[in-house]
Amino acid sequence: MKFKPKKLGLLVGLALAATGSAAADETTGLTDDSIKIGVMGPFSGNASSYSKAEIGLMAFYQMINDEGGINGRKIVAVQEDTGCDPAKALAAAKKLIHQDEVFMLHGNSCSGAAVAIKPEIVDAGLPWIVAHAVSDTISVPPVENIFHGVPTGNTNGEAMAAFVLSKPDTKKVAIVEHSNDWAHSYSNPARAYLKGHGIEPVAELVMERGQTDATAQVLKLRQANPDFIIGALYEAETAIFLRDMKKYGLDTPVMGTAGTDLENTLKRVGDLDTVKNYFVLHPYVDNLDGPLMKKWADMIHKYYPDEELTNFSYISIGSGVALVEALKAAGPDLTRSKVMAELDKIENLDTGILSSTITWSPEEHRGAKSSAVAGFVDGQPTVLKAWNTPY
Amino acid sequence: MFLQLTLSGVSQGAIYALIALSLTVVYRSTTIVSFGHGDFVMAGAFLTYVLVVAIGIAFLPASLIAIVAMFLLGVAFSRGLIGPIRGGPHVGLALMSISFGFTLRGIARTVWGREVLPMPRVFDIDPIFIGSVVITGDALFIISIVAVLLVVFFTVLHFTDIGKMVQAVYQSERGARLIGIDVERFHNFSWGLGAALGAVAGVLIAPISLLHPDLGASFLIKGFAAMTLGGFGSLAGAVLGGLLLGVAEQYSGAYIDTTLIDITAYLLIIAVLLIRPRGLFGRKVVVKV
Amino acid sequence: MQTSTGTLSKRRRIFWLVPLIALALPLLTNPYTQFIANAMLIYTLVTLGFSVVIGNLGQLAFANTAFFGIGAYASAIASTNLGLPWLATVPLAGLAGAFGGFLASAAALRGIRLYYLAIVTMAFGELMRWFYTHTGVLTGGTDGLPVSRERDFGLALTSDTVQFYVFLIITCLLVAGTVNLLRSRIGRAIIAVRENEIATASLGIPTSQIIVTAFMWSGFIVGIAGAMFALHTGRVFPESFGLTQLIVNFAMVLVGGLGSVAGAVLGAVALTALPEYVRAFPGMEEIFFGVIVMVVLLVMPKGLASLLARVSPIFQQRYHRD
Amino acid sequence: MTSLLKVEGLSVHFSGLKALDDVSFELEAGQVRAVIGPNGAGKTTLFNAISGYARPTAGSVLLEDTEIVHCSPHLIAEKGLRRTFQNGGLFAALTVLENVMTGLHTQTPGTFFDVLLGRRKAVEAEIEIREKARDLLKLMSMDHMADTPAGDLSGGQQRIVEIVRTVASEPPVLLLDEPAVGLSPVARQQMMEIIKRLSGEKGVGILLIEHAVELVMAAADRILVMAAGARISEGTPEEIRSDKAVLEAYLGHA
Repeated sequence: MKFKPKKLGLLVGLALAATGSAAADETTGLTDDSIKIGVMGPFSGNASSYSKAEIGLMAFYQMINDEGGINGRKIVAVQEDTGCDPAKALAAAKKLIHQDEVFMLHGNSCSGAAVAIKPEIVDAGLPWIVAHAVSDTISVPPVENIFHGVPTGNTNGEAMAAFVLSKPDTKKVAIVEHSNDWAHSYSNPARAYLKGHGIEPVAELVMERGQTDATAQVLKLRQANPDFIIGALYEAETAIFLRDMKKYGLDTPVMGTAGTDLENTLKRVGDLDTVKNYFVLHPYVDNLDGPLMKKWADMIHKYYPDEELTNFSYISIGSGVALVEALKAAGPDLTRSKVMAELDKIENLDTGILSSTITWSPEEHRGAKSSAVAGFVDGQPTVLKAWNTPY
Repeated sequence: MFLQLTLSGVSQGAIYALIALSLTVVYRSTTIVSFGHGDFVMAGAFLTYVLVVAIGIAFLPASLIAIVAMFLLGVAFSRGLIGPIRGGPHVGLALMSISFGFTLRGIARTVWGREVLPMPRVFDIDPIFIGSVVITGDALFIISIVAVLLVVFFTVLHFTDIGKMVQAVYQSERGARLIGIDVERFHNFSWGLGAALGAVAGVLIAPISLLHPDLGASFLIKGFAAMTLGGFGSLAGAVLGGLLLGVAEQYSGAYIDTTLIDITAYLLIIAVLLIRPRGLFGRKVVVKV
Repeated sequence: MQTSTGTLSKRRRIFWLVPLIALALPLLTNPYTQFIANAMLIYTLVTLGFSVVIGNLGQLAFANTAFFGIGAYASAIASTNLGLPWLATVPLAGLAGAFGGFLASAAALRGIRLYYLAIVTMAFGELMRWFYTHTGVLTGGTDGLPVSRERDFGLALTSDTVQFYVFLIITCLLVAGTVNLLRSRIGRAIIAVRENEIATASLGIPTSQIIVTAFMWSGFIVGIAGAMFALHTGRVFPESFGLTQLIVNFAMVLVGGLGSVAGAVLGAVALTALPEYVRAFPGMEEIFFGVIVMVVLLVMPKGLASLLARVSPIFQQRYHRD
Repeated sequence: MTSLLKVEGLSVHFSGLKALDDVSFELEAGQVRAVIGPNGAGKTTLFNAISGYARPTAGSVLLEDTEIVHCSPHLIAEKGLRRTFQNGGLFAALTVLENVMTGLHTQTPGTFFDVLLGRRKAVEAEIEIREKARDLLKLMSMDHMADTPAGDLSGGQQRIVEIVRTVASEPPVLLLDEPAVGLSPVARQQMMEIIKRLSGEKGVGILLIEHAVELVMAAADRILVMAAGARISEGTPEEIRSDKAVLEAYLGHA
């Protein structure tokens, strides 16, 4: 070995001295007429259907800009791909923070990726509004600069379980899910809620991504004979599962996540009969094709004419509305601290899109604390508060 | 429950068998395993979808056009990308097919976006009930296609001159060349045929699996498993391996644990290769001294 | 190779210039580019380990991602469950990876070769991923498992720069060790096994032992790369060790140059950098990746290392007419 | 002279086929014994059975009084019995020099860790065998090809390098499987000289399969004639020439 460890040690020391960590700059990413915001999302890879959330958010920014911006500043969004992969997300976060030098971060689907980048963002200290990923560990315990702008896993899981229990005489509940962090972020809080109400699942089954047959799961469910099924499955698997339930004559109601919606599930399955007992978490004020949602749909289509709209498309916009409020309140002499302070002041904000209002405080950074449910009533997708109870 | 599991295992297995069959056609004639085949399957389905939904052609002619187009793509792939590196190591060939598949998948994602699309059904047949046991029209259709293809390939391979040609090339390319076979053209044709069969699989599968850019990837692994179980290069082995895998998945899911469905293929591969390294129907590989 | 051994090894000392120059790299980087540079070091080892098996030994074994994951999880488990400092987990990760290599070699020794081996080792990798996902008590399941970045023997491992120097030392040592191995009788025997296993045995060379050695060394260095990856991302997830990872590693080996040490470095650097350059085109990464790999395979079948081979015969790859 | 190699009743039967049936002979130091017989006579099977590549169903093989019949090929080679291959066994990607160096593998000191850590011991051993391999090539006038990839050599050169590689470790017993096949007359002559030199100067016991009759007659001390897996005759070249059984079974049809 011709390696000289001593020499190396010296150089290590020198280089360390050269790179002290720079303190977070309060006005990084700001000019007199622009705010640079980093938007991370899974634009590539097999979870790329999530990035519809970021597309919706980008459309919202463009609308704000077209309306004149905020205090004379326009939003300059820098999109970065996370591929829903922790290592790639970390690279994206570092790029946005240290190379593009954005003022703040907004967006991020995929809980795993969000959890992985959290330490980096805590260190960097810039504001981050999580606009899609649901894991509670991102914002609990609260960190000064991380805000959750969508209903989190706990809220969702509880909403799902509460809806399930709102059906009279629900005693037996079964769970079908993927083995991934996304599914667990819904199912685990739901399990906890059910347990709190004295209910242990009668069956806990797995249907992995890419499976095109649910016979084994459905037949097991038929044996367990549950009153309600909680299904944390992606779009394609949801459709396959529902189709196989129909095929084997199982008409138990199924409670799905916010990862699917009624309209598109119906389209994929093809007939109403198969989905009539399917319910989804629906964090919005109206049906996707209802009048209150139409303006948002039109907004996205104005900037992205070819975009197919799903449940995901709207999920990040609510937190965008909240951000605009905070930026306006922070005034023209913008700093990161001011924005964070203003975000903490947001209380009971009706975003006009999320069914839950947004409230942030220094003690609680999970802003949206409830979620509605949607189901088919008389063949029409309808937002529900509880079993047989319209919103 | 057992009967139903077996039946849906067979239906599911028929899909695996179809993929394994198309992989075997390529392998048998070129001794290359097509690692990008899943994406041929996906591309065939997407092409059909585009023709039906975007252009408005009826399903049957649309799928025929897509299958022919995939045949041509397979030929082009063989000529342009595999041919020049054929003499090289197997790893290079494997990576070439993977990269081509990756590109196809990337194109599908960029052009058709991030949606999970419903695919129009081939024939809208109501599920058939035999006692308490159900089978869907799609499944029946796929099973019959696999049976027909198996018979056709088997006949061609064992009773025609083409079959002799396949055998000659499989055993020694140099020898085949000496007796006047245009090996390059034969390879190109085989890749085309493999891709076209992949497209057939795609057209049949997509109504069941729904249409998304990643639809081929998981089927490819199942196809590999089926091929490995049956023994590389054996047509009947590929089909039987596929059916076995389909049934095994259902049993392990229903009787043991649903988390096992996804890894049944891997467990079977490892078990079979430990017990009988050449697969169920594979010929013994004789190492010559 | 017309020179005598003495001058050749002197000439090879020039290679130490590469890490020496790299020492100054952190002066030019920001935390993002530094992070990518660190990834390059990690993937250098991953690629090198893979290349030893599929290039030098010539076995179509795809267990590399399994070794990588085993190393990463060994490090994270030792860090979380045993409370070991990260540096102490590194040798454990290497040994765990080597054990993975031993298992993979067992398949090869049972006469499972070529595509059978490819598929059985792929199955091995996927089974490991299933294991990470479903044994939550040990592996944290889908929530991932954190790796402590507390001060480690006085090193502030949270800093990308410190990580870089630690990684650089580890990578240099392992690359040097691999070069030593490959240029020795063991390295010759590894290639001999690839070229003609039967004839190799006729020279009194224990071929099984050579195959096991190559696999275990590959597992060892890739396992250590896994520990580095665990520190690098701070948290390990099952999804990081799937088929996509495998394909990317595979491409790194071939783009760099099969069976070439310099190629492993080049392949790792090139394909770690590529996705960062195509960030400007969201969603196009798969196309870029696929097309670039295909072009390299066509135009430079021996990979980027063949460019170096034109400069100096030291870089000659041990392949004949391919 | 004591016998270096003693083969007794060696048989390889599989599923009713007697590929090799009850063959016995002895080989002494410095002796060249040729094995001849028509195709399918079991000559290569005999080689494989002796060198560990085929599993004998009966019989014994004593190498310097040690039973080697159930040893694996590499152990047999390590004990001092080495062979060449009919279809050539060079490592095409390695250079000629490196090929010869692989022949010295078992004689190179240094453990895995010595090599890994680049310890002086391993480095010096490497330099030493490199020199030794170069010297061996020089002896055969092949040193000018030392750095050529073996795959680029002509057929004749490959045969010679293979023999150099096989004898590099100075094994007492050498099995040559058709060393002259495909060689030009000049190369054939050269090959014969090499064989004679090995047996004459180095005292190597050589077992030789060869179809080239003139080479066999010129080089061999004794000849073993086989047909259908069995020995049909044995003796000096002169005896074999006049053996009727041999003429009938072999030479007559050749």
